[in-house]
Amino acid sequence: MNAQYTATPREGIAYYPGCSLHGTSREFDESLRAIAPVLGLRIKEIDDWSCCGASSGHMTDHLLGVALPARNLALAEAEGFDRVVAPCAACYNRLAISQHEIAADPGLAERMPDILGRPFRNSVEVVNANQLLRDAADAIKEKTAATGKPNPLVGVKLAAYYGCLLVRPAAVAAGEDSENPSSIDDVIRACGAEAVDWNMKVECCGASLSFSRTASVVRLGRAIVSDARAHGAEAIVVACPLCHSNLDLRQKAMTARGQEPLPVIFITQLVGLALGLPAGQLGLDRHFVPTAPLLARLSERALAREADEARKKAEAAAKAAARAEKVAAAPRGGEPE
Amino acid sequence: MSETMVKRTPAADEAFEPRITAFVCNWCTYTGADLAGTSRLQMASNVRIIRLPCTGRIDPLFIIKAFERGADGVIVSGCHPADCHYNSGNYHARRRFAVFYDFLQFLGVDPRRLTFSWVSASEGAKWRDVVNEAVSNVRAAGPFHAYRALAPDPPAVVDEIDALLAAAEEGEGA
Amino acid sequence: MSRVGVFVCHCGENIARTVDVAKVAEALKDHPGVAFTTDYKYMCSDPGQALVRKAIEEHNLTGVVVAACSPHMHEKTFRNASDKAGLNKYMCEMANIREHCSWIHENRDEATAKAMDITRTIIEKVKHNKPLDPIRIPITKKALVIGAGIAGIQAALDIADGGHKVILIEKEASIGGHMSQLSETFPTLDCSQCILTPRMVEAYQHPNIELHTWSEVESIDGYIGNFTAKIRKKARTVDEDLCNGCGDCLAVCPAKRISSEFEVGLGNRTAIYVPFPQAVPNIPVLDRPNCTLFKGRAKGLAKDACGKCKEACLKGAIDFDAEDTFVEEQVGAVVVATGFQLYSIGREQPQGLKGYGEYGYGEVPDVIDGLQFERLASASGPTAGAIRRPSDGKEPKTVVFVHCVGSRDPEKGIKYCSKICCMYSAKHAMLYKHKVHDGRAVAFYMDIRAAGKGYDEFSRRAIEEDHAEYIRGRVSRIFREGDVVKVWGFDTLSGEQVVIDADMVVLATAVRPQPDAKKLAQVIGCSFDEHGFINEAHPKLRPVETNTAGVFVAGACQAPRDIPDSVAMASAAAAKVMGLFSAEELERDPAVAIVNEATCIGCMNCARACPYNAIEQREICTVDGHVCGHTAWVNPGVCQGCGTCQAVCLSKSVELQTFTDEQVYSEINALCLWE
Amino acid sequence: MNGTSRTLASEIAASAGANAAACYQCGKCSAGCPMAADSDLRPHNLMRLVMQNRRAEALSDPTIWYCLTCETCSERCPNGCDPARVIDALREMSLAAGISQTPKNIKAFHRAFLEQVRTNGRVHEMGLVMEYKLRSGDLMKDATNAAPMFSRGKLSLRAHRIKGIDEMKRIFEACGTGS
Repeated sequence: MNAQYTATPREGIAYYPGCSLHGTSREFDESLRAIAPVLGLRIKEIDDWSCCGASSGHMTDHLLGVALPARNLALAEAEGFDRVVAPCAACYNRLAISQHEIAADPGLAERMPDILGRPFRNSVEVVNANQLLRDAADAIKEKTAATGKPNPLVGVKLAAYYGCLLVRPAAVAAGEDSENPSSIDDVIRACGAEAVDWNMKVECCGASLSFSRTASVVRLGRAIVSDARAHGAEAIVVACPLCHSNLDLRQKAMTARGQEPLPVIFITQLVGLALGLPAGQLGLDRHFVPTAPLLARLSERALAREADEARKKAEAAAKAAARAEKVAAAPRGGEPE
Repeated sequence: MSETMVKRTPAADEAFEPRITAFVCNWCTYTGADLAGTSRLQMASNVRIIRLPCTGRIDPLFIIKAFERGADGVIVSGCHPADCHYNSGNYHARRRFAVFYDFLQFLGVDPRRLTFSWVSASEGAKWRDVVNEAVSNVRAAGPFHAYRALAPDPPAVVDEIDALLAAAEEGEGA
Repeated sequence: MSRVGVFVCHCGENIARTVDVAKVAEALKDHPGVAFTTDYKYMCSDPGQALVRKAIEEHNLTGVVVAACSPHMHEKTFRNASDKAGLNKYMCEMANIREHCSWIHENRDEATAKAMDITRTIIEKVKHNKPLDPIRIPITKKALVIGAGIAGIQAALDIADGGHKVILIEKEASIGGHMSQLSETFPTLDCSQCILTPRMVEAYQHPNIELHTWSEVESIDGYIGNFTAKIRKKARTVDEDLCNGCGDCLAVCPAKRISSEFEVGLGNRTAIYVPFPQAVPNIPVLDRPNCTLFKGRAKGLAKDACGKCKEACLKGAIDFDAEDTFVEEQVGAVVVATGFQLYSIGREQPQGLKGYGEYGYGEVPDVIDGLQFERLASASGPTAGAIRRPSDGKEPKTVVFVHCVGSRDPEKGIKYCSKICCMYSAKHAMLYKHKVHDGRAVAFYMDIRAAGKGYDEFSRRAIEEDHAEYIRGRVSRIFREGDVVKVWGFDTLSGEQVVIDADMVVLATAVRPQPDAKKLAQVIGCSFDEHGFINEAHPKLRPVETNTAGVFVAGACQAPRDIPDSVAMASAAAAKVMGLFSAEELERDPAVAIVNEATCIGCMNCARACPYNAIEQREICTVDGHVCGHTAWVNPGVCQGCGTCQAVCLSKSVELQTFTDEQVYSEINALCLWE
Repeated sequence: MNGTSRTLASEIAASAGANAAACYQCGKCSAGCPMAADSDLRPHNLMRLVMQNRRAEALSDPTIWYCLTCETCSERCPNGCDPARVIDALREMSLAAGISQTPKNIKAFHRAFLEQVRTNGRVHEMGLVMEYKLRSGDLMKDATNAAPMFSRGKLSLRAHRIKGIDEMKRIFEACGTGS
């Protein structure tokens, strides 16, 4: 087996989209692909990747819940990558836990190649979109400034929503404080926006029962959306397709009549906006809660800000000119005779 | 002089009654053995106890000496870790014997002949089990003659010591 | 040639039933070095002992072996008997043929044979015993008490009243400890200050007590009866002899907004300050890091930025150039009473502990701890006893009390029960209800642990008479939601989730040892548990002794303790100290190690192995007095006789008397006479 | 630990490494559980059943299927009992034992999901929804959302099948969940 195992190390990061990013949450995939080159992130989709099993996998059979993600780790490994990014929180959670459990259990590690029918050293590190973008914070700031266009995000209040899968269990929280995580907040700030301090950051939205226990799911979602609104957020930023489809698709049911729904945008879309990429390219038109009104508001404010600054400049210039004139016009003291 | 070199007739094994020397600390295991007595716990009579203040006092050479003197097995027992009457004596012992254990095997001593255990003052029953287990282990291992060859004849030694002692006393007298 | 007498006891039927005692005595008659053997029904009885004494005299025996019960039973008896007959008592040993033989075997032949072996090994040992004299150690009849909280004060007063000098050390500016911060005390609700202050004054004025506040123990050397303590008197900047406590300096100090330690952050103090009005001694201390003048000096200003206090002081008691001073005291005993601190739920945690992110890391202003509530409820506190919440000074109408915060929470690093929280939380609920009649007090608990005289009645009173709502369940989350503090709990008895909009939350945080407890324990040389609480010598039978002879422990530095426990422990420790002081000299078994300087190579392995730091390095000097080498020396006062040193000695130069190599080897040799 | 004395708790400890025996019923898990409001049994009740070795009740209780696996309970458990793992283990055992009480729609969802994974290697959401509805029987729920899903390009009619499909079958069989 080891004989045929000859992966030459490879630059860049393996990309595991997972099923939702090819389906219900393709805007997450689109926006990531859009911003990656701008930020100099070299991501390559794993060939012939397969589903991680999501909650159904480990709820039904523990071993299956470990093996399904492991296949994809093995593929990335075979392509020669040492890191794989899984933007989907559910996939990230499953991949990370699988990686973790196999590393912790030598017996399991030994069985894996046989179960998968391919060599596997469990040598690939799993990261999620937040970590990837938080590490790229400086690049984001730099490129945002480099656009030359006014950044529409300056000053907008956003609620960073982590949900459960990205911060629990602590073993896979990747350096996040499970009770008080900060990666999405950091990215929001890097984009020039303001991260509101609110209370539902890590409360579960119930997405994994989205189909089967809709009533509970709406109850949980309502608590999250209304708390975000109560703390002055104009939109919710997520990094989880389940949270997204749940809060986006069902928000009508979660908000009271007459209330303007809160757009729910992916962290990658947010960065895209900061980088001045067109909304269409970021898939912002695919949402159920329309993002257009928010975007319109933001660009208005941006223009206003710009005009304001221009005016200030002009006034300052005028003042300076006036002063110069005064000096010029002042009567010269007569020469002594 | 590994044990394999020692020939044993099956007949000898029939009659074989192991002799086991136990080095125990005064505060935990010796008292635990007392408790076994006061609770009238019956056990094999093959063990002879040598009382020491603490397992920390036990010099590995004691064990070699015991084998040399015809013991077929040795028990070393003291206070549980962290219960040492002298705070840390048993830790020193534990470290020492971890090393010594391997060394003995290197010297060709069957590990079954050596029993290390922690028996507290309240564990009379545990002491009985340690004794009975050690006896059956050593019985399985058979008699141990490998080292006896090294020892001069017992009586000679006793006389020798007495002679020394007498000399010493005269010295004091003078 | 040694002449050992062997005395085989029947112990009625206890031994004789399974061991043929006569046969044992007979068989050993001709053993080399044995001069006399006999057996008798009850060797420990008076006639039995008389028999031993008579034999010693008649056969002028050099050693005695009593083959009977365990040495733990009657060694003393027979050693005294030998002593009376003029034989050095350390020449007498017991052969345990009862517990280790007759009681655990049925087969008479086997038991008899074994009894002979046992007795024989002891005979061989006794042949190599040496006459020894018990060690006598002088005692300095003066005690050092470290920590002047209620435990330290109590211990000091008891010892002082017993007529002995006491040195009382307190690291804070005033004595009184945590008890001086409390409002009322359970289970009687009497005012803490009212019962404590008189004792503080008494301790201060007692002719036998020498008090050092604002002082710390630098080092303690020596051993039981003979300790040398070095005490650091931190620079107070105010001369304790000149100051008359008028307080003029406090009035003029410009730095007025320094968070007060005594008020647990709920009040302010000046840079030169007295911790609280009833402080003893009522002498201010200057907090240099917060003082305008010293800040200036730190910045390197040419002239001093302030000095108002010095100007204001008519007694000229203030000296900005005062420095730490050291005093050395000779003491015979030490009482450790350094008390406790409360666990904080914050992000920053010492090694091994975790904070409570789910409770907001203590960053929610209206979430306070028990000690802070004590200050709110105290008449002398920042609110003069009115319950006002920190954020906006409003009177909270709903207060939630959370038990077991940190305590019994292994995941946060503390698995023990803090013992006092159930009681003080009940007290807090009562005090709150007494002050805010229309208020609502809710307590989340897991179990109510109110064992103690009048304790359970007290906690029941909080529920039945003062109508505190007790909910059985741990709280999952605490966070600020606008004006209220949300508390997510669960009532495990009614099986419902409970969400409470509280105005204020009081956390009963765990009791932990003082931050420097481990360091101090190491300085003193007594052991501590995994949490840093000082270990008692025996959990049941020696609760106030430590495993360092002459060092005793009292109060919450040993484990979470309430006031009655602490006071009881303190008085017990004092009694132990006075017991020690009751004799002129200390007599100890000579079972100690001795170094043979002739062969010692000075490698000091023994010193590293010694659990008691009893071994020192000694210089060897030539005639003309310059050092030509080193050897180890065992301090007989400190040595406890474990013999660990002997086992690690490379040159076989250290010997534990009563367990010499010669003795042990001859025991082993005796075993070869089996079969 | 001999075979005869295996309790539910010890089995779970062995299989999932979660120590239910350490639970002291403080209820912190249930206090933070997002589903507690909608279930009859809460995490701490389930822990209790496990501690008391009441196997039948624990495995047949529908509550175990309401768990979102959000791990809030495990994150905050003072004793590190890891209720989320315990509940996972219960679900696994319940399926293995073929307990009938398992809520139809939830079981149906997981079945449908895994069937997709096994046969295509990936989940084709349209197919999933269809299959789920057939298995659960509530055909109309969320049908309202299907149309807009298409319009937003979120659902495709064509299922993607991976090349290494035989690998998937192998994995399922190796894990004893083939067919």
